[in-house]
Amino acid sequence: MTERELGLLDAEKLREDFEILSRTVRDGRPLVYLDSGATSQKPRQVLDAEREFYERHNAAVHRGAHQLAEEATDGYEAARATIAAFIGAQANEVVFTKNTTEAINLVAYAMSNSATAGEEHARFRIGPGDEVVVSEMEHHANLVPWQELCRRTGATLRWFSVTDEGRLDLANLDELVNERTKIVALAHQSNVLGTVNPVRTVIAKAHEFGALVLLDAAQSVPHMPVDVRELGADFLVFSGHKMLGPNGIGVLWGRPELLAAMPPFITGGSMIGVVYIDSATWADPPQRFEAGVPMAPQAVGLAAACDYLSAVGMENVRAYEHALTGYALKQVGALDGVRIIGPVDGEARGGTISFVVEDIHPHDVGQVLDDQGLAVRVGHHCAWPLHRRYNVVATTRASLYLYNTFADVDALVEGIKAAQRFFGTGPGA
Amino acid sequence: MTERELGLLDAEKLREDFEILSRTVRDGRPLVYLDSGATSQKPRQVLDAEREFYERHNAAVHRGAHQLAEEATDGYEAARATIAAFIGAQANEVVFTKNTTEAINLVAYAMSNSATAGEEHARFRIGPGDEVVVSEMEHHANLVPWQELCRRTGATLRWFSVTDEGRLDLANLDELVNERTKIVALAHQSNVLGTVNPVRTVIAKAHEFGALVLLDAAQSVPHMPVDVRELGADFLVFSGHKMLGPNGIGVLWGRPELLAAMPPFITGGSMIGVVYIDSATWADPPQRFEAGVPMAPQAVGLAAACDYLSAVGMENVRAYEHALTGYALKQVGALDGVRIIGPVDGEARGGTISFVVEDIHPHDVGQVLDDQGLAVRVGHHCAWPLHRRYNVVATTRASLYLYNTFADVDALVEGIKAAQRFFGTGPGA
Amino acid sequence: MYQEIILDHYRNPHNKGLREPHDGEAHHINPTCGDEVTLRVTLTPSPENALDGSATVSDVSYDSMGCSISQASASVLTDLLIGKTVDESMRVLDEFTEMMHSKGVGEPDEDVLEDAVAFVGVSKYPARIKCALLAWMAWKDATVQSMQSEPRGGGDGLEGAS
Amino acid sequence: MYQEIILDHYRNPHNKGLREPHDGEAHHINPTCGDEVTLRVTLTPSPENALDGSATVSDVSYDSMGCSISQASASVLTDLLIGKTVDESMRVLDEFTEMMHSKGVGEPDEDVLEDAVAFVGVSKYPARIKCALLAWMAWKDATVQSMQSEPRGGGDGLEGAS
Ligand SMILES: Cc1ncc(COP(=O)(O)O)c(C=O)c1O
Ligand SMILES: Cc1ncc(COP(=O)(O)O)c(C=O)c1O
Repeated sequence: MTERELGLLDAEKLREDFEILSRTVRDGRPLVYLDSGATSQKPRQVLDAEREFYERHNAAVHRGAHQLAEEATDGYEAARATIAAFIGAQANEVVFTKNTTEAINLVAYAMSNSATAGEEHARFRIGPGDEVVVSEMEHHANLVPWQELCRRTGATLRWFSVTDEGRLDLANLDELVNERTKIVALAHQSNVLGTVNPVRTVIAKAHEFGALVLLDAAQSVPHMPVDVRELGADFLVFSGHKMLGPNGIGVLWGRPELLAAMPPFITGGSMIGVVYIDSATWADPPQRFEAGVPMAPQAVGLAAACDYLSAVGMENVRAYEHALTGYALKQVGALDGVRIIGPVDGEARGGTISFVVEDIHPHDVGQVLDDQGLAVRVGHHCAWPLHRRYNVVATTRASLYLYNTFADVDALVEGIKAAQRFFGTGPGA
Repeated sequence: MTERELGLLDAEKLREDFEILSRTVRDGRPLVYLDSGATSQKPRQVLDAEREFYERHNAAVHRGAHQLAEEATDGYEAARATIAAFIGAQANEVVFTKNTTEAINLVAYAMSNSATAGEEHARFRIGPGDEVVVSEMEHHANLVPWQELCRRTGATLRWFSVTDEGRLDLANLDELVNERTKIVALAHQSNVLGTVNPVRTVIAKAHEFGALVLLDAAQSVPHMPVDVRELGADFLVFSGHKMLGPNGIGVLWGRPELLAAMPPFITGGSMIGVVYIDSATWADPPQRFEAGVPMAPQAVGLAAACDYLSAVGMENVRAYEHALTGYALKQVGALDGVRIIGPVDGEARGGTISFVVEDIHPHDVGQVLDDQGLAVRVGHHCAWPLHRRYNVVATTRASLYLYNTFADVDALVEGIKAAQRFFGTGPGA
Repeated sequence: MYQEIILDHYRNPHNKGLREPHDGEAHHINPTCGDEVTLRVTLTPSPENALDGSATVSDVSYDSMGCSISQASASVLTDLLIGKTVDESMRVLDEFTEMMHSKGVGEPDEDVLEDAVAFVGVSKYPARIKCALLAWMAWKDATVQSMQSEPRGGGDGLEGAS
Repeated sequence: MYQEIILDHYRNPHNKGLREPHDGEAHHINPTCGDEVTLRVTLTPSPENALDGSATVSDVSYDSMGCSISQASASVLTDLLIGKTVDESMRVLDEFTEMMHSKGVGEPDEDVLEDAVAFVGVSKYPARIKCALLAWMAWKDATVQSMQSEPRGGGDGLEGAS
């Protein structure tokens, strides 16, 4: 089977836009990039957009009255509108951060800051007796900030388990989400298991109790159509660099009435109303959360990435990756001595495939793959508690994106076999 | 006089590296960019370095074991070493942030976070009865975070005044800095007045009482040689985008023993020691303060900017700007109806010249200048309390950099005269 | 963008200086430059003694600090709205706001905007739009406030505005 | 990088399994991959009964979980250091650390490092350097700890190591 048969997306053609994909590694091996879950590669169109901003329109946005400043501001705000539209949101609901991690911290700190902020921010207060709910499959970025919020405020952290099959365990949903719950922070798609979580169910339950829901969409927005109105969450966060965009930019989407009620996180220039030497008032969102000269060129680059993805069509991206993932699950899953950590069927899961190879440490698997030009990730993938849950120290992870091909999957399978041969394990050993 | 006579720096030649400086604005007027205090332009060398990273070495740093990840990590850490050397520091003392604003917030939040962090962070605790000292000339980025720290902890904010001449008023130094002082946060160079502050005097006094000193070097590091060991401060912060570097990257330098004793600010991946579902430990600095996939391409770009500035020579940059500023102070200062806000002599001041034109609002001055291709900034420049101090709502600010010429200053003078003619004020009106 | 009409209003502003009595007052600041306006509105209830859209904007006065655009815009506002009903005034406001966001394209309705069409050029300068709108936003707030106030009784308003 | 010596030690590790008695123990984790080592050191005081650099590393034992490189490196470490004085061992540690940061350039001192020279290839893979150093860093901590412990009296150490 080749991707052509799908008739949806021509990966070979798209690859031409990614200069880096034609390079070689380790003594002339063609690069097979299977680490898009960590960070994606960027097409020429994105790099060009960013450079064009620097070479033609560069100025500090929202701060000048000259032509360059106007053009820069226009570019920045047009980018916000494009990115908002990409997730079905309004421009004023989109806050730029440096990455997903900052976006999550922003919400967590807004909650602790509300303790000393005015009454108008009372909605976000949290303290002893209140609960924050996460899951065992969270990336550290969606776990540690909530641990720290609990530490600062005296609130209690609780968590969903995951099943042996790699699914969110909703068995104790009714017990976990209750009248004490202030916020539920949950991965939309796991960066290890690939699992796409049944977030609507959790959101509905949380909203019964007036609890907020934040979705960590770092691994979903790049790979499937996401519409914030349809999902019904309160906050949604993602990073530019995982979706063909530049590094150094991330997004916090929030319901406008919630953003309006949130005290600021990082303070400084451009986020203020009036400033006196001993006190200040705040601008409206999104400015309230964007202190300092922002990453305007990166915003423009991310908007170009959204345009690129929209031109391909997010439905096509999803369908193509679904086919590719199904193929990979079958091929990798069929290998003797290989155990996939995560759902082995392609339903409600994305193209992230983590696995262990019997008797070979992931570092060693990764090394042998690297020697053959395959770039995978090894380790706990910033999800240490999840690995503990499956009694593994580390896994090897291959993560697919729209520029990967069925041939890449074949190369992965060959690579794993080579590792088994090298270490004298697996079939035939 | 032309810059050639200085024999130090050939601005005309340097300008060729800045594509944007050859563009025109407003119906074909050549751009005269006098807004580098807001953000600088970027030379080709910086943009090329960033692009080369994306096209050849892009991967998530510190997270992969494949060749691209190694190259990306090497590039990122080599950039850290270059940037550290640029300010006379060691690599492990340099933390990357998204901008100056985040760097200041990092220190301010570390102080409030230490309340609930372990005993090993006790050095940073602050509360009622303790004092934080700033000055009236601070940028909002170095004022509002400290107001908020005081709000969160119950500490008291105090501030230095400025003199009518635009200098830091040290008259009450002994009273302001005392045994209650926990930290002094001070601009190294004012972004409005241009004043370079006598930071050594303040540092010496603060250290008598064991108080920390943070220098806001956003306006000094781009324009003069800065050596953190010579200055003797505890923390120093600056932004890449004001020193020919990319947007989206800033630096916190800190004494290593202080960084080691600081609890984290933004938490998430890559900044951890061990993570359990309900608790975590921290990595050593600088990683402790760099949660999430970092802005590696921007770090590489900023290192290229440092290399560019080092090749020109920071002493040359300072000397050239000093000559240019002297010329501008004389020419602008000589205009009837124009009042410079800030030192009128060139000693201990940089090339930032803020002024008011009698009976013409800065917005209108800026507009007339813009019509002639001159990009200046109008408003309070994120220093509202300072403007109040001088009884002005706003000023017009021209800020110079190494690519500005004496002809640019002449154009500014002509532009101001044109505004006066247009609004029928000033000489001859 | 500096149309002669704008410069005229800037040099000789109309209705500047706060006046009594008033039903509503609003103070607006432009955070990017610090410009300020304090604006007062006096309404005269309709014949049915209602303080609704049919009431008359019998007086607008203001005090302000700012650039030529913000000053002239406040002055033109008072000329345009004094004497109109609240409903008519809101229509002018909508038209003015729309023009300011037009980026200089489209034809502003001169019948509605009268002298205010001079500001169409400002809409091409995004950083100045806030200047032009400052007084208008304050007027809107002050008027909404006035409509929620106790009617001071027919006629008062007009007397106060004299 | 997978030299035959490394694979041999990986497949048949020496001195693996924690032993008693011990003077110092250290537990190290590699935060990027979760690999762990627990390592114990036993010292025999010098003839002058001093627990200083002249003491002998009479036993090293460990338990670990990790990749081939970290396993083999722990095994090689025990072969090399057991029987050397603390001073000599520290010299081996320094030499090994230097080699690991050499990026594969320079000649490691085979007289000092013996079998451990096989790890020179690992130094070309920055992500694996931590793996190779994990046991060595743990050994250093455990040894420093041992030197601060109460001498258990001459001979004990060697007996314990048997
Ligand atoms: C003196 C000073 N401090 C802080 C800042 C804030 O820098 P940034 O906006 O890059 O965070 C600036 C510039 O805006 C500045 O001039
Ligand atoms: C599910 C998930 N959440 C959060 C993050 C953190 O994203 P970033 O490092 O860009 O902040 C990642 C990726 O690293 C992720 O995969």
